[in-house]
Amino acid sequence: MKIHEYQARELLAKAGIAVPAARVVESAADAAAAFNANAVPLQVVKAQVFAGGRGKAGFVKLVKSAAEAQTAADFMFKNRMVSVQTGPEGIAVKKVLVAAAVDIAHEYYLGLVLDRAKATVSVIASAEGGVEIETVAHQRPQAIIREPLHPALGLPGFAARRVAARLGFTGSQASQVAQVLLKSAALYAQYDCSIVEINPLVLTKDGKILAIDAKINFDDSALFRHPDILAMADPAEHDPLELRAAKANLNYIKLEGDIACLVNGAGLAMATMDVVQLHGGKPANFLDVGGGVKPEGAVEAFRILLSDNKVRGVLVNIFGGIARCDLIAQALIAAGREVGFKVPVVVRLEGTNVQAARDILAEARAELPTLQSATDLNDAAKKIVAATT
Amino acid sequence: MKIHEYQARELLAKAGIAVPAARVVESAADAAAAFNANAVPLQVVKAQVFAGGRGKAGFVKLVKSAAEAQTAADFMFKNRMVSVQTGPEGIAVKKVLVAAAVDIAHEYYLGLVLDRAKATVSVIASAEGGVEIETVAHQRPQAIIREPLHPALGLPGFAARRVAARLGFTGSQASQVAQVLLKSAALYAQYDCSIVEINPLVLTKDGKILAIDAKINFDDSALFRHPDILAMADPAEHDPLELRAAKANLNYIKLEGDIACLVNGAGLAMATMDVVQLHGGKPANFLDVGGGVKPEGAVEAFRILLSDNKVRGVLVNIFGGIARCDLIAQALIAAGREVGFKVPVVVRLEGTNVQAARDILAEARAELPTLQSATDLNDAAKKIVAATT
Amino acid sequence: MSILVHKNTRVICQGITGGGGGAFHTKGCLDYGTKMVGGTSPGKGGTKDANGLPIFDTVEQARKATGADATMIFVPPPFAADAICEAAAEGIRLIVAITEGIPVLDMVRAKKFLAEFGDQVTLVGPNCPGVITPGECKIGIMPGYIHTPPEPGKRRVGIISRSGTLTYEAVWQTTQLGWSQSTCVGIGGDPVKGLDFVEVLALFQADADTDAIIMIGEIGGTAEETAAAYIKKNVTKPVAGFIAGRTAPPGKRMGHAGAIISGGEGTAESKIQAMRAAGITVADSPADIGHALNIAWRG
Amino acid sequence: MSILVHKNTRVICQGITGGGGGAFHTKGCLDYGTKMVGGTSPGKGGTKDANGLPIFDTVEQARKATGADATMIFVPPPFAADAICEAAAEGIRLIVAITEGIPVLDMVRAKKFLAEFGDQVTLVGPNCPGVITPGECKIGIMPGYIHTPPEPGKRRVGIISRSGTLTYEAVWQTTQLGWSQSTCVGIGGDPVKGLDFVEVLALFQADADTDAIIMIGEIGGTAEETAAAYIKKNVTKPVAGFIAGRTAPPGKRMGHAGAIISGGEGTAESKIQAMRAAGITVADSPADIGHALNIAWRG
Repeated sequence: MKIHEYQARELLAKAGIAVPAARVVESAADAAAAFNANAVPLQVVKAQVFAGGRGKAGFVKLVKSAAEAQTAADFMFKNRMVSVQTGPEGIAVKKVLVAAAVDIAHEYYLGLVLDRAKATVSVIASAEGGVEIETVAHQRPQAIIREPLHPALGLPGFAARRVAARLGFTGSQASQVAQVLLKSAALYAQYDCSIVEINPLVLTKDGKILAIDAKINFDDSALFRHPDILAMADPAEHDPLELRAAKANLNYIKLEGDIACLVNGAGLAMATMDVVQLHGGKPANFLDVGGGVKPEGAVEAFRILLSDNKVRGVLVNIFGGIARCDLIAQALIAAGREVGFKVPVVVRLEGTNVQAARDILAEARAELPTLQSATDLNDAAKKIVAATT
Repeated sequence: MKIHEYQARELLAKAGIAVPAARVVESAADAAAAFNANAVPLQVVKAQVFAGGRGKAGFVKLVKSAAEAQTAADFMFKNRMVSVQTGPEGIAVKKVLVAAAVDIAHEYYLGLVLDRAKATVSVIASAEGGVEIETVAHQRPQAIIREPLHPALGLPGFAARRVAARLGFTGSQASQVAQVLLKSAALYAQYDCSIVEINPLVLTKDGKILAIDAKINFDDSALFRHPDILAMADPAEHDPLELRAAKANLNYIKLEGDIACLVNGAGLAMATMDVVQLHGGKPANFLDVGGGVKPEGAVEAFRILLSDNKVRGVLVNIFGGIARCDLIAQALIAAGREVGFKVPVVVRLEGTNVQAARDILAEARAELPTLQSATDLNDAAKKIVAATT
Repeated sequence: MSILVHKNTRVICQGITGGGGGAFHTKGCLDYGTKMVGGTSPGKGGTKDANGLPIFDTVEQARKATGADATMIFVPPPFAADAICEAAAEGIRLIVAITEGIPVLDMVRAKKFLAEFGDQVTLVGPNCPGVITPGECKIGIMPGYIHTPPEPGKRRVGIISRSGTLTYEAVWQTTQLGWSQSTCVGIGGDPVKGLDFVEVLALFQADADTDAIIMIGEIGGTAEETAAAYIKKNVTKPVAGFIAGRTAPPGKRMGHAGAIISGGEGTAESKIQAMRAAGITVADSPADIGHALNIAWRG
Repeated sequence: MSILVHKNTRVICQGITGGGGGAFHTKGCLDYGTKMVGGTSPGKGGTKDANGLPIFDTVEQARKATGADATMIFVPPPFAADAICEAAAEGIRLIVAITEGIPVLDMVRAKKFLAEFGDQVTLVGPNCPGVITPGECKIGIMPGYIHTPPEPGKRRVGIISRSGTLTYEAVWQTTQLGWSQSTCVGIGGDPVKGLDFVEVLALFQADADTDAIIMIGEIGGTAEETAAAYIKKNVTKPVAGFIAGRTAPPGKRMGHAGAIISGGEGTAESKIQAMRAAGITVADSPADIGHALNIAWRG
């Protein structure tokens, strides 16, 4: 789960990490008021959206007066932000952050993420902050400091001090940076984060250590024990179909193509997209119905697929394990009765209860005129691509 | 550091462990009111003192009415409690607990203490609760269940369930007992305890799991990070001289004898008591002035020793390491000037700056007429015993 | 022979009564011929499941009563990591954790806990289909009938996969092509897990009754790259492979946490390149995994 | 020869600038001839101490610059366990922790952390006087002059003790009686600590230049009983001993946490009995420890 920058800042501040004064507002007029309340001469107005590329898109603006703050916020609220991460249609801005700008002496990067290979969370730090850490990692790997946490004991104090020293900090600034790291690590563990990133952490010209921008994501699997975090979720940032799928326990991601896919298992779902593309088609979505799918869930899956009006065909690929083929066949028929399949449907079934499923489909043949069966995955992909071009 | 039973109950309750309804009061009249407020027919009035042996001394009483509660409390407030643990002079009772009595089906013991050999905290549990666990451990060691905590991860859930199962619990009671264990272990870690003991934990006749009596002690070395716990300390339970010594960072324990000892180092202080006793004397105290003792602290040490009017002689035994012999010699002279040594003083010095110390004492010979020097520990013990008998 | 499990493996199911699939799949494993000997379900000790298997409150009791040496875990996510630790602490040799959705930090701690038992215990999963040695022992949720037990004349393939249903695809293709399977191991898609490719590859390389290997990976992480390097250095048997997610858009989370591409690490291309450089025959289409194995077999 | 430290041991002091004794005792060790090579004090890196030794912010920096292989820790109690872990993580071979008053649970966790380094690192203390090989290397707070370096004709005794000042007593008595000391190890009085009697006994038994052993214990715990059993089985050199706290009243805490008697465990009587049963000559009076060693020596 993702949260907005302003929410991440609040979590950092609550954990005792210093952030510049800031206010989050939902109107241009409030942005002007926020500027006055912050009461420093130079401030920054930042659109609160999940997508990156805000700066280039003009959705991060330095302002010197309440009027400028209002103008900047007004622009952000009235225009959709378009960046490489949003797609051409862009996204609407609902909130902006008005924050005190600071006089920066140097920018650093501090992050905590899982290191899969070491099976533990690791600190990533760099004295080259303020830019994409992936770029630094790629171009100058020696500028990246890694400090794995102890899997059971967390980040030891000395390890935090070691990172601060390697970043070049000395004196009381070193211990301030070590404290930022220790508090970030505690935050990561406390809330089951999947990333805690402060970029940049800055040293100001008057010697202060401040977190300027922050990104915090959470482990979806652990949200059950963090109702306070769950309450911070912003549904406006999600595709309505994706939200609807999530409610039905379906793992659905909308994509740009026109061939809808319904598959069980994430790996097989990705492989199905791959094989569609290999045969010249373009998948309209990723959809893993999961092992424990119930009849109603499977019908809802078809409803969601068909409500994407770009869809020109449906490929069903089920290799039954936990999921049962017969249940999917029944859902297909139910969906046909309810919403009707105007587009071609290619079905490939294998695994648990496959014979029962084939019998069910054979019996309902007349109800599903656009239905074709496939013998294997290549056959299925070929047929759906052929039927939709 | 120790706390009272009522304070331990409060900590357990805050941690989510069920305890019977109870109120702590400081007057007999309030005891009657507490009985009425608890509003159950059978209750128990318990003196809140650190010393054990309350039951036998008549300071734990079952009562059936507010009047009986008042009478019982009145007795406790008006009489000093004398048990094997208090010494003949007994101790005054300042608070009593008026608690709902429960219908007990079975009594269990649950405790968490440090296992030195394993270098981790360990659960100690027994289905033979309500009695001294040391007695059970001695007579029926097979009735004791031990479950060491993981040093870094604490008590795993399964280990708590395993203890509950070994105690004979099944069904939902097993998971309740496991929860009590997990919460106790969390409490131990949260507050740096040195013991958390629930004795008895009871299964009531109506199937409830309740903590009836609890003892929680804390690691003195960790109190610096638990101001809330430190605030629970009851100075009334400590000897005034011991409190005064603690303020001066002196490790002082008052004993029954008449030969005061001033020593540096806990081991040497115990050994000094041993050698005094070996030569027929009786030490009046244990006193370790510690390595980092300052001049004022050393003088205060002499003041404390001499303000015990049982003292008939003083033995000073310093083997200077961190502690410097010359500083002790100066303190001796300063104390002599301030309070005067009416009793014999035997001094044995060795180690850091011993020659300077001897010179100082030789020079001040006239000021300390009762002073004798000793060549070694046996000599010192012989001389002080001879001088005081 | 085979790896990890065989006809004498004695299996309990932790979470045998739960709605997480424990009851359903215990029956499935029994039906396949697995020596299921009991299960655990805290609070239900002393009863029996629908198949007549004894249920215990703790693994300690189950192990004492049944002599189980393996476990299949269906315990719900909030308690599953603890169940894994319990099995390890009680001396269970093989832990197959099916449960999906265990918090990552729970697994970080559990894996540390397990590390203290060294070679005494092996974890497969979590979030995996399980392990099967066809004809002998199935621990997990895979449909049994798609597998082919080894028999004279049938080449025997060992299969390792991060993806459940994609494993079935590979199994089914090899069966269709007239191969048999020595053992199939679904290592699961979670970022922190038990056996990874390398450990299973080592087992298959050492197993006299495995003739060739199929390895199925997906985008995210660098386990496939590491495995490819290992294969280049240590594996002499023919290996075919497939990587799912070639066409997944970057930054989108596809199903399990395994499938996030971040930066230059863990893309399908980098994996496929590394695998081909290690001499592995990588199928372009998931429909051609069996075909790729035949190519690898011919060398 | 000797154990643990010798004339080439290169020592840093963690907490070299602190009021905890780091500055004072760094000078003491230097004066004795110890190869003190630097120290750490977070926030003061780049400066020098009164003796001209370089000060660093971290042990990583100190070790790189000085090649230290041992450390003496005077870091204040709230940070001392972390300092111990830091030294271990940076590859320091011998950690001597002088600091008194470290929270017990901090040491429980630190000891676990150290355990992961196996034989690579040895911890002495905390709450101990330190280690000295007379004439070669002193790491700690003991007065140097009471010790006697081995020389031809002088018997060499290894001394182990839980109590600081009582160790000096034993050292002094052996010096007075014309013995020398191979190495003296104050293992400290805390309930959770590094080396215990048994490990040091093993080192002394194996050390060709240790002729006899003195072991000084105190009430509380069962380490002396365990050590006695170990001696009976493994130690062939003469051993003398003393147990402090024979007359301490039960239930009172005398100085360090080591000295609590609870139940039947860890009384002076049980320790003395166990030691005598193991053939150790136990002195009744702390003034007679040297005397007891002479008796043990004569067999």
